[in-house]
Amino acid sequence: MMLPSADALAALVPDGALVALPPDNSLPSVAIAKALIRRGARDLRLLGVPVSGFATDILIGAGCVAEVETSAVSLGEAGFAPRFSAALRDGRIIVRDATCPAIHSMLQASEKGIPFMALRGIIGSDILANRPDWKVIPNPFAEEGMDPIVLLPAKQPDFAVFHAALADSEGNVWLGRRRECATIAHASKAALVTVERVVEGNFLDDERMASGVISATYITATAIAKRGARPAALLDEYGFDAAYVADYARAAKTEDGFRAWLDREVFATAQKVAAE
Amino acid sequence: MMLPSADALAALVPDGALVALPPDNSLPSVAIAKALIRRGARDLRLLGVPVSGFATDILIGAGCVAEVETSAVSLGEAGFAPRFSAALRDGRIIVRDATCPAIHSMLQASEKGIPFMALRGIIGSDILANRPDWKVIPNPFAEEGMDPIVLLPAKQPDFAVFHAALADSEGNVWLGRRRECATIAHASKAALVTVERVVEGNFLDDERMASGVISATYITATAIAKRGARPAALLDEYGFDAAYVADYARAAKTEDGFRAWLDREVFATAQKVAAE
Amino acid sequence: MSDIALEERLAATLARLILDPAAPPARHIAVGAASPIPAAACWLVKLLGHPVKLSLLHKRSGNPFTEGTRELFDLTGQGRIDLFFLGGGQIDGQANLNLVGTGEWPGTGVRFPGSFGSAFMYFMTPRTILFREEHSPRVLVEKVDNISAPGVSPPGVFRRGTAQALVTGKCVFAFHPDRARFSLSSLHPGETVDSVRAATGFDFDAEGEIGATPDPTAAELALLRGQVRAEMVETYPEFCGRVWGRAA
Amino acid sequence: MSDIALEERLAATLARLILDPAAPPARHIAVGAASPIPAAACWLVKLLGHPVKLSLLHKRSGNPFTEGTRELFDLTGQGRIDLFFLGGGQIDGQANLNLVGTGEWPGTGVRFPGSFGSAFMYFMTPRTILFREEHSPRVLVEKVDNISAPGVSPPGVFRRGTAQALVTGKCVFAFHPDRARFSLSSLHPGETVDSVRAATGFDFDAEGEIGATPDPTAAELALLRGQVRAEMVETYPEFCGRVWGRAA
Repeated sequence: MMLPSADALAALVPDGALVALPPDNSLPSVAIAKALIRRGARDLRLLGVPVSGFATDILIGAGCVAEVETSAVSLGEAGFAPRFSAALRDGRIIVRDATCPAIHSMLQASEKGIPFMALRGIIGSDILANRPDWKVIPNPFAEEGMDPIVLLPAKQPDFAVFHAALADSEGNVWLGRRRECATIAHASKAALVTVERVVEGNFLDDERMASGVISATYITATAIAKRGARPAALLDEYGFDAAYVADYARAAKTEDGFRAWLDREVFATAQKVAAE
Repeated sequence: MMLPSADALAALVPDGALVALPPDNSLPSVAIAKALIRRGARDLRLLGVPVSGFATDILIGAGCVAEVETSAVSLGEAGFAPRFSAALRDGRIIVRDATCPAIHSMLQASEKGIPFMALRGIIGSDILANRPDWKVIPNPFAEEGMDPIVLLPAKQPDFAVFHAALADSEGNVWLGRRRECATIAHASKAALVTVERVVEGNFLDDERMASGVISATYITATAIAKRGARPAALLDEYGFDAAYVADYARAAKTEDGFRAWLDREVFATAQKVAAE
Repeated sequence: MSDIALEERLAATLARLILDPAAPPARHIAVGAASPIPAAACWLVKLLGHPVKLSLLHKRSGNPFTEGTRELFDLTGQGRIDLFFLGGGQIDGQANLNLVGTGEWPGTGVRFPGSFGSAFMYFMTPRTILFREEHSPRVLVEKVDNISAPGVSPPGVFRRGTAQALVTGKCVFAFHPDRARFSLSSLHPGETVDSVRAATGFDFDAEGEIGATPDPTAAELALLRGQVRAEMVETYPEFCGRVWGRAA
Repeated sequence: MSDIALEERLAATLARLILDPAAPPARHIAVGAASPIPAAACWLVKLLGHPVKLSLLHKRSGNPFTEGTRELFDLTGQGRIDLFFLGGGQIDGQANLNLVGTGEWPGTGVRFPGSFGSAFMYFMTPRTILFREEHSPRVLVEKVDNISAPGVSPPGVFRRGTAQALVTGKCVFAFHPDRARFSLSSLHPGETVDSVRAATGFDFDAEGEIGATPDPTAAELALLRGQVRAEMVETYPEFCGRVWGRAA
């Protein structure tokens, strides 16, 4: 389903939904994050796959988020995520820490329709101590009572939200090597995807394109959002906008600074578009 | 490592090795199978991923195989696999039946470095009854004692053997959408790959190619074998050669017919090449 | 309009089962290799205008899967495949399927190709339509020699569905998982309850008057011979040639 | 040759640890985000002519992974990654790492970004080199407030390796998993055992004469300032500018 804008996609996400987001190095749809802020989404539960970045910080700052499950929240070179840190300090969000491969495995379990997947490591960490939903069992293939191993339950997000380079006439989207977004889409009940542009044809008919495609089977709705990943990079199309993130990091140190940033970068943009 | 021929690749496979092969619809290296016959390989254990076809039948017929683990052995439209059926009837091979997603899961467990992966279904089948290496446990995330589920042990082949369209200067291979070969390569100790041709450059620098690449990290050795998948199809490069398989199916109905076919299609070809 | 070919009747019969309003919806159907009649049924449903997504596993161009064959099983695990077709070298009265072989495991009598994904698909698809054109005591047996995939499972075993029906060259059976038995639904032309009993190795229910399997409608036949054939000829050239002739 | 920058000394020190003949071989090394000094050390090893494969996770062009970030963890699970680098907001005397935060879980004092893959990588890599330039009682603590990844594991817990060493701005420690303690290996210029003790929150062993951390050789410095810099400038422009200046 092709919709007219990222805002139309954001309108499909009810308050309280579990929304999976890739981080700044893997095609986040910052366009949808901004649209969720404009629509005043509340009580979202965000899943960072496997970590969280810019989009998560602005959603938290705007009061859209009740809970974050992730392996880290960071603005990369621009430092700690200021609105995440403030919300955690003030007790306004629940943070459920994981470790990167655990998040991948919980989604892969959902992708495969199995109730759990095992993962090595983790034992003896406080991550495990604070995850009552994770279990340790003796490896059934080892000798009796030996070899404890962590089992992670399948996690099925309500929405996969990401940005791709292209969509085709059939509703397939293409995002090249960033195939972890495919796993998110496979694992989720619905997938909302912004793209730079729509092209004629069917990517699946082209062997050069097919391997980088997420087929329309998994894609609930798509909208064009030019530079929809910005400030994150998009493959070889545009680079990471370090200056934009650094400017954000400075502004979002304070609540007032963040509000001013939101007015300028999230709300004013939409008004400008609406006025055109 | 670039080697001069499929025969040079086959020379790397010791007798008794566990060799994983994709089926006729997913880029088998029939060139390497023929080379294994020429080198007189013995006691190979073949894993069909997830089923077995032409290459498996000729290897069995030539006496190279001690054991086959697979979810089916078939020549597709050309019917049952004649040399497989004869060897099974005569008790010359051990057949370990599985079901398609179980083979994928055992390889994915190896790919992820976990000792097992769960799979739904299978319970109540004689496949399970004949697989003492598969276990049924109560799902630890369900209520006590409820919800039995099958656990499959990780399987690590000694060799992944398949055919790809292209290799590049860096040793990466490209095979488009047939990504199950990537899982075989990831799961295996070594990967031997025939390709149609080698091109300059690095596929990983090209977003259009990267998603269909198996990186050199996983590729032990590569050789050019023109039409190395034949009679199987290769992506959009050449189609399935139904006449060749039908001719084989007729010839291989008898041991004598098969021997004559081998002389003509496996041994004579090499002599011709050597004489050139 | 020429005579109705058995293949056409079977395709139209499968199409009606796919559209059965009493069954869970079939929004996404997968069709395995070497299944031209089920594939024709699916195309017929689609070309009749019903909104259905088809994943035809051996369609060479436009193969929908980018994770290889694994993706079909993952899709099914996710609950995205609503309907699948299965057959079997032997099918018994409890809808157990044997795709492995006769005699001792692993098929020391007649070896069939193998189980493929049946031991998973039969559990994880809300609906399975069993299809086997050969209707004989050799195929439809009292008890399969080896179970590739069981027709019913004990309580507590996760299972989304089982057989909806069994379609053969002679009749249509409905399957009743509550009592693990087939009942005769309809007879193809020329068959009677007795002729079916004589050709069937398992016992089945046949209550009341058993109707005739309806003929394909003129519209269905036109679609089968026109657009369906056109869609299928690339994947199943031999089948299309045999049933509908070489000419377009 | 100008003065040796601390970053250059640290890179050369890490390179020597990578090449330690007593440690398991480092054929394939992965380097995480925001780790320019470990990355420089790896390039130095490679450009010195040692056969090593590098997976630099945040290299934008030629990213080696086609399964996204999952592939690093799968590769490591397969046993194909021999060496990884980890740091931590807190590191304690048993080589436990805290990347989560101080105070109560999940970091109610100072919150750090989070554990990333440390709780997996630290177990599954045969060798980990711990690196943290800041050497202070705030970072090197007696006991971490929260354990992102433990330095040692009880017998029976599957673990391929743990810390080989901890490199800081003041010294090099070796880690001894058998007794879960660090020992002082070498002192950077200007440091003494006492100055290191004063700056370290955990107790450590310091037996016999502790040598000086060797200076980078002239060949190493030339490589760092030339080819290493050239390889790194795309991924770490700010770091390269700061340490080696903007000009080529």
